[in-house]
Amino acid sequence: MSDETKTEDKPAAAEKEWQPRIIAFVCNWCTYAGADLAGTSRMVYEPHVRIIKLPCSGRIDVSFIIKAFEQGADGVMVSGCHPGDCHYTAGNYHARRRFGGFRDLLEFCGFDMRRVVFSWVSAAEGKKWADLVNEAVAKIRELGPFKEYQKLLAEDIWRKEETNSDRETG
Amino acid sequence: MSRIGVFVCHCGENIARMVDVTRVAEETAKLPGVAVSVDYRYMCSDPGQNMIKEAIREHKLDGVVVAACSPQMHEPTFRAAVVEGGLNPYLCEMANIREHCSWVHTDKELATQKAIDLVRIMVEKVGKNQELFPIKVPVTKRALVIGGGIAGIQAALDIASGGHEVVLVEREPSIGGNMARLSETFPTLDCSQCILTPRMVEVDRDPRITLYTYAEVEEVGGFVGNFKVKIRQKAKSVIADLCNGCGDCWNKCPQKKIPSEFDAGLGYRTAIYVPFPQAVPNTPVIDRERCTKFLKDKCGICEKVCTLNAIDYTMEDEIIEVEVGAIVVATGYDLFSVGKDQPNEQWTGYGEYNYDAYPDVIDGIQFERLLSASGPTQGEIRRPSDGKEPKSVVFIACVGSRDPEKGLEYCSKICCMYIAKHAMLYKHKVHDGQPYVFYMDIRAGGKNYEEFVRRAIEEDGVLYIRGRVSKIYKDGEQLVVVGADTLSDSQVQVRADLVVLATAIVPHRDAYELAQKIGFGCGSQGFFSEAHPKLRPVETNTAGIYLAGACQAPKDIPDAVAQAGAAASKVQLLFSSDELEREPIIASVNEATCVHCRNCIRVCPYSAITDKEIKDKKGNLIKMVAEVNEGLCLGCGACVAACPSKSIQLAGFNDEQVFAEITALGSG
Amino acid sequence: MTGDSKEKQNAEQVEKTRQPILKTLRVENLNDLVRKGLDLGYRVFAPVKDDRLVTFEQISSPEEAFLDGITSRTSPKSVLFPRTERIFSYKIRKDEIVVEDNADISQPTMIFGCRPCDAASFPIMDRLFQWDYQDRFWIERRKGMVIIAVSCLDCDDACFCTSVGLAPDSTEGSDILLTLVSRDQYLAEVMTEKGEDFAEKTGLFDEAGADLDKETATKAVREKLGKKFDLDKIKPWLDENYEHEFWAEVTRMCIGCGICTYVCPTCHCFDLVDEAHYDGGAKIKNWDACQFAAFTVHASGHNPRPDQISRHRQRIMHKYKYYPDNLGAVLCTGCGRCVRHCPMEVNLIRILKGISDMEKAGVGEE
Amino acid sequence: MIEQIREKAKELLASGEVKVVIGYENGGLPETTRPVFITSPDEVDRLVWNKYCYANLATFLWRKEVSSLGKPAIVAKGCDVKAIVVLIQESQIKREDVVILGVTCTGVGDPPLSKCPICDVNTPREYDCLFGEEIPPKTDINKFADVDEFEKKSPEERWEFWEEQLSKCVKCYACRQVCPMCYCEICIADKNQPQWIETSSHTRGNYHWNLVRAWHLAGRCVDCLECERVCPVDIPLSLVNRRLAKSVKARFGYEPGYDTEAPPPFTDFKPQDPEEFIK
Amino acid sequence: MTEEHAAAVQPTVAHSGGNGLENIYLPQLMVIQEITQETPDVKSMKLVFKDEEMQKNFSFRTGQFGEFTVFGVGESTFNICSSQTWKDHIECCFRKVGRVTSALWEMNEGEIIGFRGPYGNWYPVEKMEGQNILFIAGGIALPPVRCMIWHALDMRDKFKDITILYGARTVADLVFKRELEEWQKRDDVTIVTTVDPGGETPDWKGKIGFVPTVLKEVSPSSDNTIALVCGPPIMIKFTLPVLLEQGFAREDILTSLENRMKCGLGKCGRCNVGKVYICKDGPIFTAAAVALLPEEY
Repeated sequence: MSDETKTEDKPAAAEKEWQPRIIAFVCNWCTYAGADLAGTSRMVYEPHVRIIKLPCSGRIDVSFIIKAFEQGADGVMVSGCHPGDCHYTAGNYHARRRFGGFRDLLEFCGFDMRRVVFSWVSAAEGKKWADLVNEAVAKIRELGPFKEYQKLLAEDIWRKEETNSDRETG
Repeated sequence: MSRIGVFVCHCGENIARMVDVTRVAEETAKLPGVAVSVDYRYMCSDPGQNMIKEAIREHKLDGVVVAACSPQMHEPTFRAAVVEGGLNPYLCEMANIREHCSWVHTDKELATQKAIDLVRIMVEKVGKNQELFPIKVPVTKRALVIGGGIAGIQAALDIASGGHEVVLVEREPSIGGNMARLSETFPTLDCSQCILTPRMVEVDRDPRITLYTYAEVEEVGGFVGNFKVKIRQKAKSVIADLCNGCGDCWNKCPQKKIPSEFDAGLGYRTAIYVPFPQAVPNTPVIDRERCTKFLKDKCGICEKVCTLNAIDYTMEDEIIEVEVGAIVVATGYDLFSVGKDQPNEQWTGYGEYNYDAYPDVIDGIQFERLLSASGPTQGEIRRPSDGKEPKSVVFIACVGSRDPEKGLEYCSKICCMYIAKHAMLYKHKVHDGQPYVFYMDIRAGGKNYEEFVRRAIEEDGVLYIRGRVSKIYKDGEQLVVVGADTLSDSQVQVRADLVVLATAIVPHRDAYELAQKIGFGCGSQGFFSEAHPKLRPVETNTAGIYLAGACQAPKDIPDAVAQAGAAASKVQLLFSSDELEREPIIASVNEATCVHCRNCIRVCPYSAITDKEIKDKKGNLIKMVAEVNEGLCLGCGACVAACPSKSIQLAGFNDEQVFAEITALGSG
Repeated sequence: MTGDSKEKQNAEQVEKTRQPILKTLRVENLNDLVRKGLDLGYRVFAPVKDDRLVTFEQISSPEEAFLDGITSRTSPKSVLFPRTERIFSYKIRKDEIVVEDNADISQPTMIFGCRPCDAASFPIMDRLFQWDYQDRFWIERRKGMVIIAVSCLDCDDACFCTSVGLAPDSTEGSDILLTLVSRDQYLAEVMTEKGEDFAEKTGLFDEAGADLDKETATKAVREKLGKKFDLDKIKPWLDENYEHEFWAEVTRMCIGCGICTYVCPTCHCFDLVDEAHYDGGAKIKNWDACQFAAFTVHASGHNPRPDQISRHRQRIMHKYKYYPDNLGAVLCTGCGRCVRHCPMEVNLIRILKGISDMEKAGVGEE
Repeated sequence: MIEQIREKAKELLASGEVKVVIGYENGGLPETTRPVFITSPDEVDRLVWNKYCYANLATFLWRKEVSSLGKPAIVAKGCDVKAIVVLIQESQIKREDVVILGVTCTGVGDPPLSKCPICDVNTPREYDCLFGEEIPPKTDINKFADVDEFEKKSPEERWEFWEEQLSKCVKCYACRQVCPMCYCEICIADKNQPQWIETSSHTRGNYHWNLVRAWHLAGRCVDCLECERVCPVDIPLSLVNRRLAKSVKARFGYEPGYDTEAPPPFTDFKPQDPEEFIK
Repeated sequence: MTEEHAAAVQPTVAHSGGNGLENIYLPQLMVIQEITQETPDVKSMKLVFKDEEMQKNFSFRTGQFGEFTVFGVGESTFNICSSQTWKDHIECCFRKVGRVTSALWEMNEGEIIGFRGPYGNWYPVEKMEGQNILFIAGGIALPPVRCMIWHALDMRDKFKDITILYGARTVADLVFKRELEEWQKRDDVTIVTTVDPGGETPDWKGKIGFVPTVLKEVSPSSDNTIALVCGPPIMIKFTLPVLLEQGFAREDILTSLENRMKCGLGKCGRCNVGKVYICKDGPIFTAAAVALLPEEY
């Protein structure tokens, strides 16, 4: 999301260097706890991922991923427990089938699949989480903003005028 | 919610060092819906918590976001504080700006921006939170125990002594299970009948235990605290109240040549029989498949001789319905048979031992019967083929167990011990006999177990040969056991009068059906699945159903009894309060838009969703919908993602909340 | 009929009785007509062919226009009444809302190469959008619009303009109607001041001799069209037969998709929704359809039109009874698109023929 | 063939075994047919069978306008029967509540639609009575040839293709209304709490709509091509559905419409499902 | 639509003119002055135009409705439930049921919403003068009647006796409880409140029974009386026959229809029932007019 839409009372900040924006949908029992472990072990990783917690990877819906891109995300991460570890016995098995089918659909429609990362991270794999984040941010920084989807957003008929009139009213 | 309070924690320096907490508080104050936004050094401290309580009262807050550590740490603390402030606990959410932010980032500006975003996500989510109240489910304080072996008996007695009613269901005519068929038990060699019979009598005498023998569980419905069980009491053809167990009927019964299951086929029983003398209850049953009265409508001697006319041929099977709050499954085990016909298609028999063709090749339970004083040979060791006393007996370990090629990879845990016991008892009875044991590794890890095996080798002269047996064939009167002796690296041939196979412990043939019928998991080999191998060994994934004994995995009597005690204590725990309180994070169905495609019913791991008919006043069906059973749903949300029209929602993580969280990031 | 819309009626009458000025246009000048329009600053819309699909799109050069074929698949109504349109936008701050009435509808538009049935739809819809409340989005754009229609020389089984009082060469709604009267010449009937003014500005039109007439050119297609049903019998039957098993018989196969209303040049129902991001949004006007189940559902869940049969009846009632009752015009120009593109071929002609033959033949026979 | 169908329809209606026969009758326009619901035996002569019988009549089995008439018999070609099988699988109708008049079909449309040369259900797999002689199912066919072809394009080309196609969508929802698998009482696109799918038809809103529609048909679409036939702006909607069908077949070895007992693919799982894409 | 109504149909709210015609869909900003929670899921609000000038010269007729915008969420139709005689503010009352009402429910005093209107017709006050008035309302449908009650009470002398019969499912569902008591105290108004059987609380003093049954008991005389009836369709269905039995002519019974509306000014086609557009020709109709409409409301 470009920065002009900041509130007007702030002086129009110099065009800030673009920062990748990644949304992560994670399961509460394994990946969220893995990220906690990365924290308690003071590992270091890029600050561009916003985590949204869900009870299980089985709860993650395809509309979440599409809506994340619609809100201007440059990348989406989806992560849950390893098959067999699911706190609810079968959530991640269903999730695996759904992600498998849905990624084929996105790929077919021309999405750059390097912007969508599916992973299993257990509560003990803090390191793996940190590496995944760093790897994803590096990849997306290299790919740059999700131009194709931003073009769709720019088609946002109210936002386009607003940025023009925003500039006029200063 | 429209009046949200945001409380940003410094956590001393843990957060404040890398996140500009005051700016986070300022920025969130600007968010629509935020009434107050403050920061403080230690939100989890008492003054910190009081700050929240006062803010709730003062600003009439209807939502709280605490930006601090991980919810895994202090969510309970802050939710309790919020309750004291007069607000529903589920209107309080935590933004993790420590483990997920300050501790792991190095760029203060970007970390602060991330913290602001994380708080904004939670503010938007709290805006859509609803008040939730714990689910209350009534508990029927009566337990059902399936299986009357030592585990089932122990569990029943412990629950009953805890003051609760128990219904014990046993498939055989008498309780006692496999333990009743043993002669002595390792490592103390005390006679199994002597330590078991008192417990069996206790079960019979205890008024709180209702005992159904020669009966099976037909159907289990309902959920934790409210199971509805149907028990099929097979017709015994004997009226228990009238019969005093005098034995006239089974002594006069002309059908003498029926192989006795209790004696594993080595002895015989009559058509009307009690499995063994100390049977509890001591009431005989008529085996309708083998009784001439039922087959050709002739005979009827037992009715004639019965002075108390307790025989009633017209008796029918009876379905008994009972309501229970918890179920303990203790259905015990079977022994692997080396024969061709295998219950599990992944298993194969032992052609090398000529399957079960040789009468003098018997398994452990059959040898126990030979050893037992109440056995077919009154405790004398005689060969099933010609009744002679065997002078040389070969015991073979790991028959089936630890044999991936035959389909059973696991170790059955108790065979090494009972082989040593068998050899020792054989020597006590046939002083000049020579026992041989073919083994791979001796597994004697229990208390006094190793000492017991040492005694068998040193005092009783049992000859242990480390190696597998490759072949057994008949040579004249004797059997030739061909095997290897890896210690002397040589082929060994032993001429044996009798061969005892220590076959693997396997689940009953119909274990899988029973698990399906009751509604809990079953492993690939057919043993019942515990909730967690280390931390929840006696629970299953279905609330209110517990496991005890060998049905969960091969184990010896001490372990079985220990598990039975543990299962009983779990039942006591469940029955300790009149109502069961459950986390209100459960799913609910919008019946107006559900079209009954049953996706949710199929994906639910806890079969918590069932079909429901919606009828109009006159009773004709309007539509079918799905319905969530509040007792069973554990809130995983797999159903919500499976529902195309989103007619089912999970409280605490419904679509409005997640949507709000995602769109909160759209503002950037 | 309300007072002030009466004057509107008279204005249209005057417009109609105004004598058309006959001119001619050489066929090879047709493309120049578009170029002139573009030079004059008009946004030019014309049928554009993409594989089998012909839709009304904005063109930047005459070559893009496709004038053959019976008619386009979507109608030119989307020029004045787009599928998705911003009405106004606003910014949301903590305790302040800034509303901006910033929809720009000033630029004049030119519709080139539409059929007479499409052109006739605009005056019919003018009545609705001027009924009591003046809808600026329609009226402002309509003021600046020039419609240059081209008469039909062929038709298909779906066309029924002759049965609703129009014709393959009717002039209703067109500023200039071109009819190909000879191999290299169009007869141009300039109907309105706007048409006259436009003709002058382009300077491509020459005087027409008295001998040119369009009847001969369009005689064949008029005969081919014939009369598919008797319009006068429709409304009387509709007035009496809101409840009739005929409706169920002929509309049971309707699946409630929105195609007939979306391709129809005169269907004008719409929806107003807010689309917003976190800090601002806009009021969006989208096409909507009486065929959708959610169109009339009450907040309580009660739906006065519970099934597809009642919804399909509403479309016919509105077009052939309610609109004439309220605004004195049948809300249909017989373009046949709803018949042509209905997935289940419900076929409005069959229904109207069934109604008009109601006394004679049985129900809904072919 | 049509005489036997009419005969059977008359017999069923006269005996009262069914209350309505769902079939095709000649349409008003040339080369078209229209669904028809015959309720009285003497109207069976309106039934026709020719190569313009495109419509997938299975969609009328659950529509209250038709189901309110009582137990139906349905004239169904192979692909329609596959749709009926999926409806049975998802408990929308019971097998015993519908009489299937199976018709062997060598292809509809002139020239035949793209699905017909690669059809393996010329003889329907499920029927109560069959009309026309049995045609052995073809085996050497690749149902996903066009998908494989499209996948050869680069991601940019693919994105551009779909962006251009989906920008045409006017959200008339005809693809949903014609589909026998779209039987939700209130579609997710019509729900506004929250508004997952924006109702406006700008390309962004169209993306979300078409992705979710294709996703909801994953492992359920029987490729009857009705959505593509009815789309007023000619978007190749079935291409996306076939890609998902290919994915479901490759990943889980499942094809919809052949087995009424099989659980739908996304309500089931196997421990060894492929996870090559998961880090 | 009557001539007089058409003349007044131009919204009296001055819109910020765009180019030429004004944008009839543009809402004006109003500030929420006061919120009262009427029942667990019903709230009423006092609203004032942000621009005092506009508030001063804003006028409407009792019974009209408006389109209320919650910015960023959507628009919803509520009846203006205050009397036209109150110049300083307008009121609306809504139940939390859909997207917009749920968002409005979360708003606080001082926040801004949008308003378009007034739309629709109004109670024929002139025709009602000099007659008795019988107000009958059910549940959440009291607001469309309450505005007329206050209008009548503000010009009490113009009307003969006023009877109010108001019922709800339970005591908690009664809206404007304070005003019910206020009307109870007045001697120039007879008011009967009732709750459905089983909805009463121990200290409930009013009647117990469905509105139609209580109406039979009260059995107000029908001569020279105009009846205003508003409520859920089920209540209207059973109340109408009782009124007709009492001798009320269909022309003397007025009701307000609850069709779904969107534009509120006769363009979007949603509320078209028969040839009538409920938002322009209604929502207030005589029972006679309703009888002519097809069964689509």
